[in-house]
Amino acid sequence: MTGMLRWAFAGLLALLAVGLVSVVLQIPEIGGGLRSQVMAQLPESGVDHAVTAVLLNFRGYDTFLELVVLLLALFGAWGLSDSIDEAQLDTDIAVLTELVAFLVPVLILVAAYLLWVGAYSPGGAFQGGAVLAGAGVLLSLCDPGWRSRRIERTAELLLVPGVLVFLLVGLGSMLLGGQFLEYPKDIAGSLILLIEAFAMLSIAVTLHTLFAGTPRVGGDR
Amino acid sequence: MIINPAFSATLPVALVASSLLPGLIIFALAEESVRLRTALNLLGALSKLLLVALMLWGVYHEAAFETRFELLPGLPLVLRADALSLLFITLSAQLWFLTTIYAVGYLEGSPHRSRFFGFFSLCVTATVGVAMAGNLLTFILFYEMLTLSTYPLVVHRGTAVARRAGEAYLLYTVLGGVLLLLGAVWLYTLTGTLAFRPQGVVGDLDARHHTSLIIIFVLLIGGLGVKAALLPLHGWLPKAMVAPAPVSALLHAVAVVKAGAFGIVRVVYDIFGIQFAATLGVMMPLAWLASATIIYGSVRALFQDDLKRRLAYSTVSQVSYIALGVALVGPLASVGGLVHLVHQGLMKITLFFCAGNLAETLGIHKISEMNGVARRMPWTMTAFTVASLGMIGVPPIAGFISKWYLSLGAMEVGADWVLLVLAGSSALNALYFLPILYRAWFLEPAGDWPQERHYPRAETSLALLIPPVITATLALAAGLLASVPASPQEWAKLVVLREFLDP
Amino acid sequence: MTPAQLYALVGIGLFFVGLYALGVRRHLLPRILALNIMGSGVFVVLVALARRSSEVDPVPHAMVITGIVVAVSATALALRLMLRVAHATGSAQLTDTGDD
Amino acid sequence: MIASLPTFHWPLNAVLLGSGATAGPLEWMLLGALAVLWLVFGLWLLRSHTSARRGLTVALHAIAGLGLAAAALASDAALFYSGVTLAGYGTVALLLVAHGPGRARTAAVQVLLMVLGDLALFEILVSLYSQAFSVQFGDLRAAYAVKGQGLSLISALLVITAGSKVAMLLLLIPATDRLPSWRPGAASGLLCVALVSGVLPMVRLVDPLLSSESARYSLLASAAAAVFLCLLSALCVLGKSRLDAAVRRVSALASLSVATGVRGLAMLAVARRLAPLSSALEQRMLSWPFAVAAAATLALALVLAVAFGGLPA
Amino acid sequence: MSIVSPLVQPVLLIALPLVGSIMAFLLSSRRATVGVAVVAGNLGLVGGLIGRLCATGPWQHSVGGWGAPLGIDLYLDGLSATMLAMTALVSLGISAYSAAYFSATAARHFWPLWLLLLAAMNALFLSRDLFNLYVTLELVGIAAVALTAMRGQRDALVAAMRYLLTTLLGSMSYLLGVALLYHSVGSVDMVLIGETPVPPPVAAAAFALMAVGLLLKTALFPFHFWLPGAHSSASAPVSAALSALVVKVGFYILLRLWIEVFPALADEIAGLLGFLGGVAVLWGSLQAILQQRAKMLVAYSTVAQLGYFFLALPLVAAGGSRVWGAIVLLVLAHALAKAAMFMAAGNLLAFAGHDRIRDLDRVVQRMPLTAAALGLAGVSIMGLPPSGGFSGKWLLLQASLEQGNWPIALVLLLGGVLAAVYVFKLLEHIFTSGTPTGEPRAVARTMEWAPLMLAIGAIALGFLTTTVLDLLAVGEPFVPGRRDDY
Repeated sequence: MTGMLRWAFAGLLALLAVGLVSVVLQIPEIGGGLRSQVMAQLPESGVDHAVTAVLLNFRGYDTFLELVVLLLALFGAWGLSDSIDEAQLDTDIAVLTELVAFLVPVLILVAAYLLWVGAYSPGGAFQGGAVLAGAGVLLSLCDPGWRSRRIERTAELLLVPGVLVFLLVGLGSMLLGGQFLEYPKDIAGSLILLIEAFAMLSIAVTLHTLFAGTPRVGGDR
Repeated sequence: MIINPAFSATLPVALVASSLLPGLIIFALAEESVRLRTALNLLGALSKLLLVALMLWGVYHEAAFETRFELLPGLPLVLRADALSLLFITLSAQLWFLTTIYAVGYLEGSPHRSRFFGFFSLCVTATVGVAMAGNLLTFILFYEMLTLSTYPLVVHRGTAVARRAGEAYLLYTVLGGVLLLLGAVWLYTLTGTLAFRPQGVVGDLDARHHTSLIIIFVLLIGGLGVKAALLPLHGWLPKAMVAPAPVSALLHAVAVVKAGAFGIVRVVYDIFGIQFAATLGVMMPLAWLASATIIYGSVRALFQDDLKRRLAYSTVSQVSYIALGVALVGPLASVGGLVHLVHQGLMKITLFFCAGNLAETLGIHKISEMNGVARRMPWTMTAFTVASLGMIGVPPIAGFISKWYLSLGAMEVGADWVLLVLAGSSALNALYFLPILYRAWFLEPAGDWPQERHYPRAETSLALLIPPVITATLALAAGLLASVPASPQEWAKLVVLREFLDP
Repeated sequence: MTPAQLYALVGIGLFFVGLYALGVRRHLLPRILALNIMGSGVFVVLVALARRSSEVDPVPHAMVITGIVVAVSATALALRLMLRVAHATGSAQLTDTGDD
Repeated sequence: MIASLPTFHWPLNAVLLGSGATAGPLEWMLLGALAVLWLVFGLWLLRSHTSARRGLTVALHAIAGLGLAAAALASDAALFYSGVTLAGYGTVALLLVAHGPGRARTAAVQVLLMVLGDLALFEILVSLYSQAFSVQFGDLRAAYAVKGQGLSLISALLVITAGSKVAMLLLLIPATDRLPSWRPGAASGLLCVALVSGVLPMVRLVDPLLSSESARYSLLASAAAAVFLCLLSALCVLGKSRLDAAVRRVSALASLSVATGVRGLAMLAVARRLAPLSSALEQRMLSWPFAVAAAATLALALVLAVAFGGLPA
Repeated sequence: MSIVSPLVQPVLLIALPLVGSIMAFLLSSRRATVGVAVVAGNLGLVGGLIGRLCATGPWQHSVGGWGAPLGIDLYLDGLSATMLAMTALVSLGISAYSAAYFSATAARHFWPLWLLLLAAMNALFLSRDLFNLYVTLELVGIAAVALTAMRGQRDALVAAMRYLLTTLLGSMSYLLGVALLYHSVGSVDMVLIGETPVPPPVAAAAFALMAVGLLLKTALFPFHFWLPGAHSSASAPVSAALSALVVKVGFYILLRLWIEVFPALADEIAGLLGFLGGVAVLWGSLQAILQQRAKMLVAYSTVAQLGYFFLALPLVAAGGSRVWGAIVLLVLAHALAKAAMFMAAGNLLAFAGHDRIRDLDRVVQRMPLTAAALGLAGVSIMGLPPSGGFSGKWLLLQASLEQGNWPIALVLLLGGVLAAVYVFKLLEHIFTSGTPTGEPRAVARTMEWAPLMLAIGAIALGFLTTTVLDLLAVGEPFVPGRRDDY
């Protein structure tokens, strides 16, 4: 794009931006949107934290699909995986090794905590999973052995449970006469925890595979 | 007459199926299985003839054959057999049978025969559909199907010339189809129906629609005129003569050109209603156009040395007789036009068969090569002679009857100038046909023929010889015995009677 | 204008900055980042407007979390694809400019 | 006794536009005359040339003869017209076979004349039919009586018909010295055509006795037309050099042949007119010698025509 | 609901392909078998659902039992059922084709992605929740990009990259619109939003943002820049899926927004969209005519055909549900025909090793089935009778003439003519007589039958028009404001 065009483009966008801003300022005040309803139904949801309730129960379907998106991205990356030569990393840095040796256990703990605390205050499967994945990335950065086939094969089995468990719970709740993902009230909390646990694992492994390594998974043994 | 309704509903479908199914099966056949293919072809053709006979009998006794199927909301697919459609069906059924025999002989040993006969059958299926269409939608449906199923036949040879001819054919027909579609939809928005009814469906529209009705008429006739090769739209026909002889026969006599002419008849009679069309003032222009085409075609034909090309231009001229007959609003003229639908078919198919025989047997394509050919192929040339004399209008051959009624019709409505047109075209016909006969019969052969092939039993293979002889005989009979019941003439009278005189 | 609205405006700003970069940059990495910036803009709008009144609406937060995961996945695929493109064409740019 | 010759009527409703054939005294005589001439023609053809195309010749001769007979017997326009055209085309074809390609141009002009005549005849019949709505000559004649008074289009067409057909015959003359020995036969053949398709229409349509004014005038006019057309044709056939010679012969022969036609027809006319007066008179008048005389006159006329026409320039 | 077997649940339309995809991912062999089986099952399910739909009318499923606005509602009416049926049919054809098309290595990558794409599309057609629609949109987009890139050739990768950037941009724009709407209504449920008054400027802005986003994904001119590259460079079955199904997704959402959420607004921009559609028809057709490669030609034909959907929009205000019906008919017809065309083109490519139209003479006539598929699909694309394309065009032509809207009528007709030109540019090579040269690679029978079947479907649609329209009318999806009937 030549300079002239850039300016024109910028000008156009600026115009649009101004227009949109004025629109945003006109959005009416609607009193907390769905908060009241969320709060009203919170006791039913099986968790005490509103966001988690929305995420895992009220709009659990979105979250379910979100896990599917992750899986999909993995499939996609996997389809592109052939013939990219991995950057050779210089892995024997004492400090790094030490740091990792110290960090990884901590990270795992943090992840577990996040998952648990999700039920009461901000936190949850994705946050936990992300931290876990970070740990994995650190490991794979400095420890080549970490990327051995054996580990990857176990990892690959951890890719799908997140989605599968979620799906099974959903269908199960239909078999019990409810709608899809309509947890029975009394065991809702534990079901959500179960889902989140597997979700976290899968998320972690997926993110790790996506960012840190070429997945060589999927039955090509 | 009372007949079983189920029967009356199935018969039209059966008529369509009788050529559709064989066609579809033939597509699947291997190139080698000649026997089976031929058997299927003939089976289809024969069964169609039988069904047609059955229907003729029924319709003659005022039985109704109709099938409906909801195609679009409020717009059914209607197959109905009335007198007019049977006039056309009978012709195409007979000629299809003969053309099939001819084609089997003509294409012996050439490639892609399964494909050819497959489309061949589809082509006739479409023709039958066009003939039995009970409303304009159905008509358009089969009309387009005809276009699509003919294209492969036109380009069958696959040469560059053939492909160009195919392109021209498509260009014209697709554009024609568009005009037709536009006209039809527009008409539907005005009338809310597209059904073919005697005395038409638009008569009771109030006057403020008349201009749009005129435009619609022009659109429809334009769309149909492409296939009927009316003057500005005839360009594809002479080009298309590169196709094999049986295809030319189909194009010129059995299917395509006829479908166009037939469509014009339908639109004028059963959409607009001939009287109403006359009051719209669209008929005289049509008559002028037809006359112009008649003269133009004949004049162009004079200067062609290529035999098939001359025949093609002659078709351009002859088919417009039909449009002319319809356009001169009057019973006698209509009889002339309708009966010419049949007569032109019989005579022109004979001519193309013979041209094909000359090309196949002796490799003759040009008129200048025809010196003394009648000595080598007397039967073929006799058939040719009969047909071409008929074209000139020599009694007692069929052409005479057509011209007779057309002239009478012209006098009846006081359009005497038409007499001049007819006389002129007859003279021109004589001018471009008689020299051919002269060469063929009275000149000495110049050396040996371009590519001569010998056949043990006759002057050429029987499959090629019998059809033209039969069609020539039919052409003669249609004229000589014009007044026997259910002859083309009588049938045309029946149609006109029901169109003009029924309430 | 409340602080919440101000944040929302910031979000809009981010959106358009991202859009500008997406349109102007040729190299793929900035473009992918630009898309992420746009995404963040949208998320900011969502969350900010949820805080206009005294009590917070949790639903947008949930949506944003979902949105983030989706964005992350998309980005991951995009980067992977970028590597392949660079590997195949020798440059991490789209050969012919056709878009916006 | 010719009068005692039976009158047959064959209805042929299925044929053409519903036609029929009648054979009364007039037809019988006409048939007789035609038979004689046609036979001469046939013999001449057979004698006159190579047997190579004998089959074709015989076939054409038969067809054309059939046409003549049909035209002579026809009691309706369609059948008549069919006969006329058959005879015409057949005869020209025969001449072509006889002359061979050498006479192509003559033949072409003859064909033109023939087609012209046929077209004119066609228009006549059509326009009369549109008046009478019947193809029977009786009705057509009535129609003509209405339409054809004075110098009407139909009369003109009638003249053209007759003229062109006769001109076909006359056309032989200027061309004669290109076909030295075959003249009589050729002439006789064309004379048949001229009689049947040129003169007979008048008999049928105008007035069987050619007694009325208009009939006579139109007959004369057609003779004139014949001469005119013939000159025209001569122009087509001949180079300028021999035109005057041609003209001379043409005029000579024109008058002659017209005389022939008139005389022969007059005979018939007289015979027919007096018939109803009294059977006795009729028996005497229409006695064999009288009839023979009539036929003889025809033959004589023919011979004369041929002979004079044959004189070298 | 009790009368029908509990097995027929819309959710299964998502669950079944998803499980199938995971299986295809984990299995080491038999992927194709699983895939085809799953897709066939999917078709069966859709059939069952339609049966139930006709029996008991439109029907809603509140996920988690909460219901809008708190929860997410799945909603099934005539429109969504029709789209599901289209997806199921076409994807069955594509799967049968792919089973023979892909090598073992490629199949490993293809099947999981493909089945996931199917799940995503099913989810999308069932959803009525704007945010949920965003997630499904992303699912569809990412899956489509991944499938395009899967082939790995240079052009495919570049095209996929451009496609990805475009589709992400589209999603962002859409999501921003959703955000504005949510904060001015307090719900993302289409129906609720449609019923709640929104300040006009906000509504306008939101609709504009969402519409632009969706148009980017639907590749309406001038947003079509990414389409030909992507659709022509992907492997044949993927091209078929993209052209036949994926582009329709965005249009479907737009259509829903049009009817449910912004009827008033939409009619105001109808003129603009109609104009763009018309330009798309003409421009796409001309480009198609100019192309030298078969797949490029077919891809540009998609650009043109997409134009028809928008071309008709100015008619809906006055024409109502009949025009909508016609549009959906065109969508279906195009899905069937275009899938067939792309697969047939793929056969040519596989057979000859190239798809230069000029040199196809010696190819086509030795693959009669493929040729037939091309021909029949062409009939529907050209809008010749009898075919779904014809029925749709007829109804549109009728509406445009009734409303005296001549420009639309003329574009419809002209588009048909141009389509004939480019279709026959391809078809005429079927009939040229050439002597076989080179060593062609054999093409599996299923790869010839699959497109033929779909093409026949496109033709058959012409005879099923009224049936489809009746199904479409279930629950009156095109009448805004009806809601109480389930």
